[in-house]
Amino acid sequence: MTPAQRRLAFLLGAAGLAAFYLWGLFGLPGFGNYPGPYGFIINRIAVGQTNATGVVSTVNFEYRGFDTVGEEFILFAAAAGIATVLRRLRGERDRPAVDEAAGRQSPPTSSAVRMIALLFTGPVVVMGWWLASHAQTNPSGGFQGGVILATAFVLIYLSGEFVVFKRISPADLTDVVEAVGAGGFAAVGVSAVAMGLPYLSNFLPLGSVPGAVSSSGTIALISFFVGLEVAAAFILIIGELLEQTLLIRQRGQ
Amino acid sequence: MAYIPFIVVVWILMVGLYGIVTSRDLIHLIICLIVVQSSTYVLLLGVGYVTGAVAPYFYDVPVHTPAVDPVVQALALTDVVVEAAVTALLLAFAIQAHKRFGTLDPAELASLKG
Amino acid sequence: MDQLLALAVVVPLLAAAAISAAGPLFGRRRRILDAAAIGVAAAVAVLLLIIMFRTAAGDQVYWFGGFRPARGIAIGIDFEAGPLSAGLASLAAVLVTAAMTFSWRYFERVATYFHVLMLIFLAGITGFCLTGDIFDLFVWFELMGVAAYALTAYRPEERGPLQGALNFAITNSIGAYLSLSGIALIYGRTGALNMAQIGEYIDRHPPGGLVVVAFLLILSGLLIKSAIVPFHFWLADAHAVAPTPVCVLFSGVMVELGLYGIARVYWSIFGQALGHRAGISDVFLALGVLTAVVGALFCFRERHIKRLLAFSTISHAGMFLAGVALLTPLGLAGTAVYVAGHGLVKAALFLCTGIILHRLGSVNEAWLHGRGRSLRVTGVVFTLAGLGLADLPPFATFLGKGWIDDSAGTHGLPWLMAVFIVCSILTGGAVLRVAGGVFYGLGDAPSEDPAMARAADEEKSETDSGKQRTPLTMIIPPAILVAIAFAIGFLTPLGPAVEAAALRFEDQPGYNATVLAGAHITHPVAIAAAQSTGITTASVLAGAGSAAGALILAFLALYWRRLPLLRRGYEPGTGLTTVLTRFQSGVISDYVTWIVLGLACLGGVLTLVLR
Amino acid sequence: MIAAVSTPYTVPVAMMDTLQVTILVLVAAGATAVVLIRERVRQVLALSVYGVLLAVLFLAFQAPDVTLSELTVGAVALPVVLLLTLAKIKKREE
Repeated sequence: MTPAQRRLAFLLGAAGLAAFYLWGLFGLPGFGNYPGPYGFIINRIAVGQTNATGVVSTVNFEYRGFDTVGEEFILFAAAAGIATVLRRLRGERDRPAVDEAAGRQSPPTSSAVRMIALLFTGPVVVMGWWLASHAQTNPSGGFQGGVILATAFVLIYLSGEFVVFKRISPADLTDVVEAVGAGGFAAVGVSAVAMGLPYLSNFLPLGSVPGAVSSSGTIALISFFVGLEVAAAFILIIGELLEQTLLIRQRGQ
Repeated sequence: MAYIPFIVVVWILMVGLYGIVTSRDLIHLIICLIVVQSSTYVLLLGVGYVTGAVAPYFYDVPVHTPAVDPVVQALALTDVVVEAAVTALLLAFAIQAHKRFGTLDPAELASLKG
Repeated sequence: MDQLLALAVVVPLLAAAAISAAGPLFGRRRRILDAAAIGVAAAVAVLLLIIMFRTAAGDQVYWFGGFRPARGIAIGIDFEAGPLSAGLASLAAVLVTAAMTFSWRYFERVATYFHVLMLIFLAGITGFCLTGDIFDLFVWFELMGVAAYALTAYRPEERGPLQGALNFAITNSIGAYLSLSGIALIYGRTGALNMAQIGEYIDRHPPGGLVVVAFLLILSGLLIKSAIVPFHFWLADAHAVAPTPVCVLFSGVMVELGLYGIARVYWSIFGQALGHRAGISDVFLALGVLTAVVGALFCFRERHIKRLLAFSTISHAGMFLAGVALLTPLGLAGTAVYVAGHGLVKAALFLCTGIILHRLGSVNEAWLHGRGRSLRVTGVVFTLAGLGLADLPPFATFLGKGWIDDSAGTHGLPWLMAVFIVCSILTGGAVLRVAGGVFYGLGDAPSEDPAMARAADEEKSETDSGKQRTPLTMIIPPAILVAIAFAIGFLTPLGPAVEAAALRFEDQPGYNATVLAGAHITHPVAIAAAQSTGITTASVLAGAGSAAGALILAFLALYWRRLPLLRRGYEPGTGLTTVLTRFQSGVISDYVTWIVLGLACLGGVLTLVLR
Repeated sequence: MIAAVSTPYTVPVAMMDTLQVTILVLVAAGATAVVLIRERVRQVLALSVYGVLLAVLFLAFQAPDVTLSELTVGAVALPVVLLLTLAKIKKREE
C-alpha cells in the first residue's frame, strides 16, 4: 500500500472501530459509578484479613498475587531477551568492545552535575528501599521502589562515576540478583505448597498492628523480592544500553 | 461528564494507532505503541472510579470509608510493568535493526529484508 | 485441591530462574544446565499428562492463596483444568521437550538464555491453558508473547529475525492491548474478573452493546495470535526467521492457543449471554473458511520451506476455527484431535526442516532439489509427516477432521467437507512436493524466484551447516512425534472420551457450578445428544482421498513442465505472486491497517448479527 | 449507591469534576502531541510530559499507587531508556 492508500484505509477502519468501541463504552454505568462487587468486597475485607492498610498492594501481592508472579517473569523474560539481542551470540561476544566513535570527543561532565547527581544518589537509594519495604501501608511497593533503586544507578552514571557503575553492576551479578528476585517470589509461594497450603498462601504471622512494617506476613516479603527483581531488571536493561557509551566515555576522560 | 473519560480513551487509542500506521521511524512507532497502551490505563482506572470516594488506603481513615476500586489499580500496575518490559525489548530490536540496516524506516526495512 | 495445577506453572518458572542464576557458576559445564532444562520440560509434560488423566473424573479447580469464592463471588485467581485444557498444555510441553532435545546439537553453542526463555514460554502456555480468570489469561498471554518475541530474535546477527520479531511483537502487542481494553470494559459492568462469574452476570442482565464490543475486543488479541485472515500477516514473517526449534512451538501450539482462548472465552463467558446464535457461528465459519483457503493458496506457491509450513499453519488455523465455530461438541472434539495430530506432524516437519538446514545449509526448495538424497531417514520421516498433514488414515488428523465433517454434515453444511479436502490437498501437496523434490530428486526443480531465494539463503548461519551426519538427538524427536500422531488414530476409546470432554467444555452452567460452587461434575447435563465419534467409511474415504489428491498434486507440480499439453515455462501459482507481495509486504504499518480495518468490519458484522 | 454517602474527602465533588475534565483534556492533547511530533528527541520529551500528565490524572482518579509507577516508569525510566537508545543510534549515524 502507498502511504496515502494506507491512511485512507486506516481512517475508514478507525472511524468504524471508534464508533463500535464507543457503543460498548456507553453501555458502562458511567464514570464514577463503579458497580462493584469485586473492589468493594476487597476494600471491606483486606485490612481485617491481612493487617495491611494499602489495599492495592494487598491485591497485587495477596489476592491476585499469581498475576504478579506472571508479571515479574514478563520483566524477567524481557531482560533475558534484551541481553540475548544486544550481547550477540557467537564470536562477536568474546571480541573486546570496539570504540565505534573513537574520534569523537565527549564533553567532560561538569563537576556541578557530578556533585548534584552524587548527592541525589543516597536519598534515592533510601527512598527506593523505603518504598519497597512499605508495600503494606502506603501507596508504594516493590515495583515502584525497584524502579527508583534502578534510577539511583543512572544517577551514578550521570555523575560520571562509570567505574563505580561497572563495579556495582557487573552483568553476571545483576543476572543472579534478578533471578533471585523473580525466583524468590515464586519460591515464597512454593513454601506454602510445602506446608500443605495452596500456592501463595500467606503463611507468615500477620502481626497485630495494622499498617506496621512487620505486619501482613508474606506481603512484605514478596514486595521485597519484587523490588529486587525490578531493580535488577531495570539496571540490566539500562546497563545493556549503556555498555558501549560507557566504555567510550571512560576512555575520553 | 459521565462519559468524557471514555471518549478520551477512544481518542488516545485511535491517535496512537494513527501514529503507528503513518510512522516512518521505528522509535516513533514504539512511542506510539506506548500511547496505545496508555489508553488502557485510563480505561481501567476510569471504570473503577467512584465519585467522591477516597483512595483505597486505610492507614488514617476508617475501614468503612467509601473508596475507589483497588482491583483496577492493581491491574493498571501490572499493565505498567508489561509496558516497560515490552517497550525495552522492542527498543533492543530497533537498535539491532539499525545496526544491521542503518535505517529505522519500516518500509525500507521491509524492502531490505528481501 | 490438587497442588499439581499450581506446580505445572511454577516449576518451569522456578527452573528458569534457577538456571539463569546458575549460568555463570557453571561456565564450561553448561551442558549440565541444558540437560536440566530438558529434564524440567519433560517433567512438566508428565505432570500435565497426570493432570489430564485425573480430570477425566471431573474438572479440577485450584484457588491461589486459598481464596475460595463466597456466594458466587470470586476474590482470588483460579485455575480450572479440564481434559481439553490440560491436554493442550500437555501437547505444548511435549513439543517443548522435543524442540529442546533437538536443539541440543542444533545450535553451535546454546546459550543459557535459550533454555530460560523456552521454559518461560512453556510456563506461559500452561498458565494460559489452565487459568479461569480473564485478567490472568492476559498476563500469561503477555508472558508467552514476550518470551516468543525474544526467541524469534534469537539470532540477532541476521537481518531477517529483527524484521520478523518486530512485526510479530508490534501486532501481537496491539492485540493484547485491545484484549485488555475488552477486559476492562466487561469489568466496568460486571465488577468481576473470574470468567464463570462474568458469564453468570451477563447472562442474567443483558447489557446490550457492551457485551458485543467486549467480546470482539477480547477476541481481537486472540484472533491475531491465531493468525486468522486478515490478522495473519505477522505469522509468516516470524516463522521465516525464528530458529527452527522455536517454529515448532509457534506452529505446533502457539497459534492453536489463540484458538483455544477463543473457545474458552466463548464457552466460559459469552456463549450463554449471546445465546449461541447461528449468526455467530456463520461469522466465524466464514472467517475460518477464508483463512483456510488463503493460507492453502499461499502455502502452495511458496518456495521457502519454513514459510511454506507457516502458511500451511495459517490454513489449518482456519480449519480449526471453522471446527470450533460449528458450536457443537462433535465439532469441538474433532478440532481437539485435529489440533493434536496437526501439532505433532507439523512439529516433525519443522524439525526435519531443521535437519535439512543443519546438513545442507538452506531452506530454499529450488536450490535443494535433489540434494537431500543422502538424508534417507529424514526423508522418510518428512514424507510420512507430509502424508499425515494431508489427513492419510490412520493419522490423528484424519480422525479429527472426520468428526468435524460429520458435525458439519448434520448441520447442513456438507460443502465444508469439500473446502477442507481442497485445503488439505493444497497444503499436503505442497509439503509432499518438497519431499519428492528434495529427498528423492523427482521431477524438475522449480524455477527460482529471486526474492524468495534471497530470503531462503539467509538461513544459512542459523546452525553450523554442512555436517556429515545427523545427530540422533535431532532425528529421534521428529520420528517419535510422527509415531505418536500415527498411534493416536488407533486409540479406539479416544472418541467417546474426547467427546465427553468437549461436552463438558461446552457446558457453561456446569463450568460455573464447578468454579463458583465447587460442584463436581463428571457427566455433564447433555447439552446435545452424543454423536458418533467412531471411524466412518466416509471419513476414511475423505482422508484417503485428500492424501491421494495431495500426492497427485505433488507429482503434477514436480512434473508440470514435462506434461506435453501445457505451455512450457508456466509455474503453477505465479499469478498469486503479485497479490502476495501486495499484501504480505512486510511493512508493519500495512499490517496494523489491516488489523484496524478487519476489526471494524467484524465489529460491524457482529453488530448486525447480534442486535 | 456509594456516591450518596458523605465522605471525609476534602475536595468538593464539583471541583473534582472540573479538575478531572481539565486533566483529561490535557491528556488527550498530550497523546496527540506525542504522536504528531516526529523529531525524535522532542518526541521523547513530549512523552515524558505526557507521563507526568497521566500521573496527575491518576492522582485525580484516586490512584496514588499507579501515579507513582507512572511517574517512575512513564515519565522517567522509559524516557531515559529511549534517550539512551537514541544516543546509541545517533552515535552510529555520525
